[in-house]
Amino acid sequence: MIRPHRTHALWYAFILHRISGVGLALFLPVHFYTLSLALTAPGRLDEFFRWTDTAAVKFAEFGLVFLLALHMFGGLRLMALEWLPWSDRQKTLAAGAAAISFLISGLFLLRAI
Amino acid sequence: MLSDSADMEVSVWRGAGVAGQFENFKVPAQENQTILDVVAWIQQNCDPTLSYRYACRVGMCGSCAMMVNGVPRWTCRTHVKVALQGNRISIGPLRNLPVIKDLATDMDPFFDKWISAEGVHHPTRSRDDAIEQIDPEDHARRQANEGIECINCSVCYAACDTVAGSADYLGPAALQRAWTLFNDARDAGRVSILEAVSGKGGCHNCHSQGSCSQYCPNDLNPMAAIAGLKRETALSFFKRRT
Amino acid sequence: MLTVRLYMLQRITALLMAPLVLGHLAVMIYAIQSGISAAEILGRTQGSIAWFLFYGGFVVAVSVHAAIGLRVVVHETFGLRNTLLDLFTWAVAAGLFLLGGRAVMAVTLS
Amino acid sequence: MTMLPTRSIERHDTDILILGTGGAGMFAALHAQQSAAPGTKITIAVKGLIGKCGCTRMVQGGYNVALGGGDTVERHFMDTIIGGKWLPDQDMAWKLCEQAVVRIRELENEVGCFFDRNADGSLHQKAFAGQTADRTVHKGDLTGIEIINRLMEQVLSKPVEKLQEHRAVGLIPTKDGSSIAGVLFIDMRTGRFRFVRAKAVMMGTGGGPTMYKYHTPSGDKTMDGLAMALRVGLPLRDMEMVQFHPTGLLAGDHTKMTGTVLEEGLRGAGGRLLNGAEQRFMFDYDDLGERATRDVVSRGIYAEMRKNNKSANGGVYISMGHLGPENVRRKFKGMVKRCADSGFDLAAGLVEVVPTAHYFMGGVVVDPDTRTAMEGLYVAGEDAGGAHGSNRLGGNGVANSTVYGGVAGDVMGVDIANMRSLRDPDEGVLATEIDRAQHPLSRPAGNVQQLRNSLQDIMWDDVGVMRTATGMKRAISGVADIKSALLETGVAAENLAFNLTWHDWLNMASLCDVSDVIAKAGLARENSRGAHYREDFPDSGSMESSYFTVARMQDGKVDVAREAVQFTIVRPGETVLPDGEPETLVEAAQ
Ligand SMILES: Cc1cc2nc3c(=O)[nH]c(=O)nc-3n(C[C@H](O)[C@H](O)[C@H](O)COP(=O)(O)OP(=O)(O)OC[C@H]3O[C@@H](n4cnc5c(N)ncnc54)[C@H](O)[C@@H]3O)c2cc1C
Ligand code: HEM
Ligand code: SF4
Ligand code: F3S
Ligand code: FES
Repeated sequence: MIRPHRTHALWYAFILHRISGVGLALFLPVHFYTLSLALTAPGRLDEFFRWTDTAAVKFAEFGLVFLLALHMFGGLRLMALEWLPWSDRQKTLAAGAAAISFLISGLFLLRAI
Repeated sequence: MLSDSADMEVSVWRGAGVAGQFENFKVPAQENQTILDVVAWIQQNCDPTLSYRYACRVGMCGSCAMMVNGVPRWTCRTHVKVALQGNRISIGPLRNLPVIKDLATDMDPFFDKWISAEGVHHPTRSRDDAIEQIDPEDHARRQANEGIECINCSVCYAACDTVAGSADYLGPAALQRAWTLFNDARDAGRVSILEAVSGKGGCHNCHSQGSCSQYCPNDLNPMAAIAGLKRETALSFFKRRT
Repeated sequence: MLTVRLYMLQRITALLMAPLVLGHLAVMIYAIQSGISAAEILGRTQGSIAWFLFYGGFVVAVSVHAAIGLRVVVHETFGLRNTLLDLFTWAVAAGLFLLGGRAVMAVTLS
Repeated sequence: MTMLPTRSIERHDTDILILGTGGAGMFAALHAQQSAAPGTKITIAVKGLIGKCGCTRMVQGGYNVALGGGDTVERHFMDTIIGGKWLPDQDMAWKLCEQAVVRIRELENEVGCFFDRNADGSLHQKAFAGQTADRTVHKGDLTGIEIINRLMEQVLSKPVEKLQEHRAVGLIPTKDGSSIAGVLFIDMRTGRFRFVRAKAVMMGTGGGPTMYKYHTPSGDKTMDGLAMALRVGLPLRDMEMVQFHPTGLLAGDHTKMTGTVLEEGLRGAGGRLLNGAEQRFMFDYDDLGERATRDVVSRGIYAEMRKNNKSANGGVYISMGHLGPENVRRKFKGMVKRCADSGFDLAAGLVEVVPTAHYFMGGVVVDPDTRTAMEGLYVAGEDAGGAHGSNRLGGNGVANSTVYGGVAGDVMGVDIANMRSLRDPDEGVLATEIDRAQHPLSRPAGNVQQLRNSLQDIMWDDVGVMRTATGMKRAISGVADIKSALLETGVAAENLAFNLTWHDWLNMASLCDVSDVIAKAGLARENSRGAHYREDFPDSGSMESSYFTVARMQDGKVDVAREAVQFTIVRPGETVLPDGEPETLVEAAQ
């Protein structure tokens, strides 16, 4: 359960950024491993890509792209917050960052299908 | 609206140090009643050993903050109506500080960090000099004014998860004080302030969770102050290297 | 457990990655339409210094960035500190760099 | 509960011991640090947390200091003397006005306070009622927070030993009673006694008339210092002088918000006071209406209440709405928010108010160097009597505590320079004081709060805004009854750590003792001056033959004597201002 003091937009933005960051950090080694298969066993890489054609995996991939987009725009928001002159519209920006990520990954998914 | 005779169910944290549990009390509801009044009523009428802290009772001293339904608040200025969930309230000691007993916490770590953040004026003049002329509309002065009304109640400190996770983290109030001084034209400590907020527990640990600004009872914005420190330390990071 | 140095490293690498990630996403969206295959990828990337720098840069940045990021998470969640925390950070950075390096070699060198 | 042998309590030594962390305590600590020889150990002990208790923090309006622009120390001094109705100790009042100039520079330049500026960058000053110049330096209407926070940082960052949540329960003299040996404390967090010896002790526990039903001071202030001084036989002066602030918030009996100040500026800006029938009434009492001085308005409100023209909770209303709610909301942001928190709409609606006990002019007799009749004991701030006489001007309170706290620090550092060793306490007195504090622990538990409510009712009704001999005599016997009841009321002793009920009991003991003195001093003054108003003696009496009261306890009995005021600087009817000086420099003055 989310503790009461956490129930506000900026904390959600924080936790999404953290989850996406950690998620990416866990995914990345897998990604690197599969790519390096290109070096050692190209056949298995193709096998892998075929596997990724299935719907479930498509969805998971959409999730990953979403995470990446989310994390990136969230991160850019943070850096803007930290380095640009202060804006009182942090919540709007946080929501905006999530929205853009959603758009991008949505586009990715649509294209993939 | 509360009727005067209805009883509220109030659970209050009891215990010393890390051990403890919630205990339940029935407290008569009144038209005008703050959370602090509820706590005092329990001590005066139900359990004389209940420990808590307050002084000014009007939101000036910052010694009465507690967790009310899981959220940090100044209890002397929180009307029961605002906090009541159904007919229940839970009241606990402020988060992120060691508990002395029941609702009273040891605030020393909070103030130790205040001082470690160089949260103390670094004079440029003495009592023998005239008082400095300061343009109140000057940009830096206005930034300094933003955080100056902090009552060091530690509400922000209790709200921050980074404080919870990182024992060294100076926390929002101390950093906001450092930022205020940094912007004070009369302060000679700009370099030492930036130094102090750049260490292991410094401003760079803040994740902009914003709970500090969300709950500050005086509507201050420590998050913005910390962002200011990050900006200045980043700038001086490059300067020092070039 | 972030000092200004680690903070700057994390922010600079983040800034570096932003365009790289955008680029990568764009290519992927474009590429995915025709269905991905090993040959197709390798055909585009192998032997290209540009792609080597592109992905190589990303690997370097992400190793640093993610290592610092996980360092913070591990410190705040599990209370790891001092030497152990430094060791963890270096291990993550090195692991990502090695794995990533191998992948970049695989796709860009021939 | 068995009585604790004195040798089993914790003992601790220091060189300079300071009680309280208001303006007086903090400045004493800082100045002692500057004046004492290197290596001198300085300890500051306080009932609450450092800087987070006491009234200096609650100062709203500001700090009086003559900084030129036509204003002079002489003018500030004359206002103080006239405001105090010729009762102030003139040397103390002079030093207050003179040193405030240095202290304000110290506060800005060394301590780091930032006070409001004019557009040209100079300090902004305004005028409280009773001042003939724009003199009050301030930081919005939260001046005390700025002063105490900055002082707190200074003290916290210095190598001063800190004893927080240490309640002083007794001043312990030497065997011959002539000098102070140390102070007995309860470490509130553990409930254990601790005796601290020191070469010099400064008491700055801030008085605080919280024995009245309606009062403004912070909850930790319960006259402990004056009660302790009384017990060691020190003379207390002007004890009848309790200042009431006319507009305390009235939010009912069940909340601590009741009694807290709604700022003076509300009336200054044109706020109206309305009685129960929602009619203006202040012009029935004074030509200045709501803008009259604190004592006059307090009496007007009190008279109206006694005529039963009361608001719902038994006070009167303040109304600001006619000034435009938006305007009020902007100008008095903090007050509007505070009222809203307790359910009132100050900007547009009616808020109930009542006169509320605010400041205690009386205190320990000291000289202008803060020395008392007991060697080694110094008293400054609201605990010390003399500087204000019968009435304190708004803005002179915090000036007084910061000026004299600093003086005490300077003087102590020098005075102990040649002292080789600590003094030994009278172990008998120490044992008595321990017994006194432990008294309730051996009685069956009872309800201390009820007694406090009764005491507050008695003092409010009979020794309050308007007094009579009959009323005060009734109060004296009423207070005595409550004291006896208190002695029969116990506190459960199984857990003394942070036991607030025990401290409530000790608070009550102090309040009873001092209430008794207030009523007796009130009886002794058979005229009306400043804050002290006798319905049976409404006349102010001759200024030339002004006297002040001095109360002393001997063998458990309080005696009140009268002493003639020494006009050491200026005599009634005269002035120290140069010829031809205008009466007032305040433009807004009528
Ligand atoms: C609401 C309010 C508004 C005010 N506004 C103004 C204003 O605008 N201008 C002005 O000039 N004055 C104002 N005053 C008056 C002013 O605050 C006081 O005159 C002054 O601050 C007193 O300072 P002090 O150091 O003597 O006492 P305080 O600041 O009250 O400090 C007393 C200290 O002693 C401690 N203490 C008490 N008992 C014990 C004990 N037994 N053992 C150990 N420590 C103890 C307390 O905890 C506290 O730390 C105001 C007062 C109030 C209540
Ligand atoms: C694409 C551009 C990226 C940007 C702009 C970016 C930005 C950021 C920023 C600013 C932070 C600091 C957050 C904080 O202090 O709270 C951060 C943290 C983090 N990043 Fe990234 N990042 C990017 C890519 C990545 C990638 C690819 C990974 C994973 C491999 C990653 C993993 C992490 C982790 C684990 C954290 C720590 C999270 C936390 O502290 O809560 N980031 N990122
Ligand atoms: S910033 Fe706000 S919440 Fe934090 S200590 Fe100051 S007043 Fe309290
Ligand atoms: S809640 Fe904590 S993480 Fe930063 S923005 Fe406030 S200090
Ligand atoms: S009691 Fe002072 S802020 Fe609540």
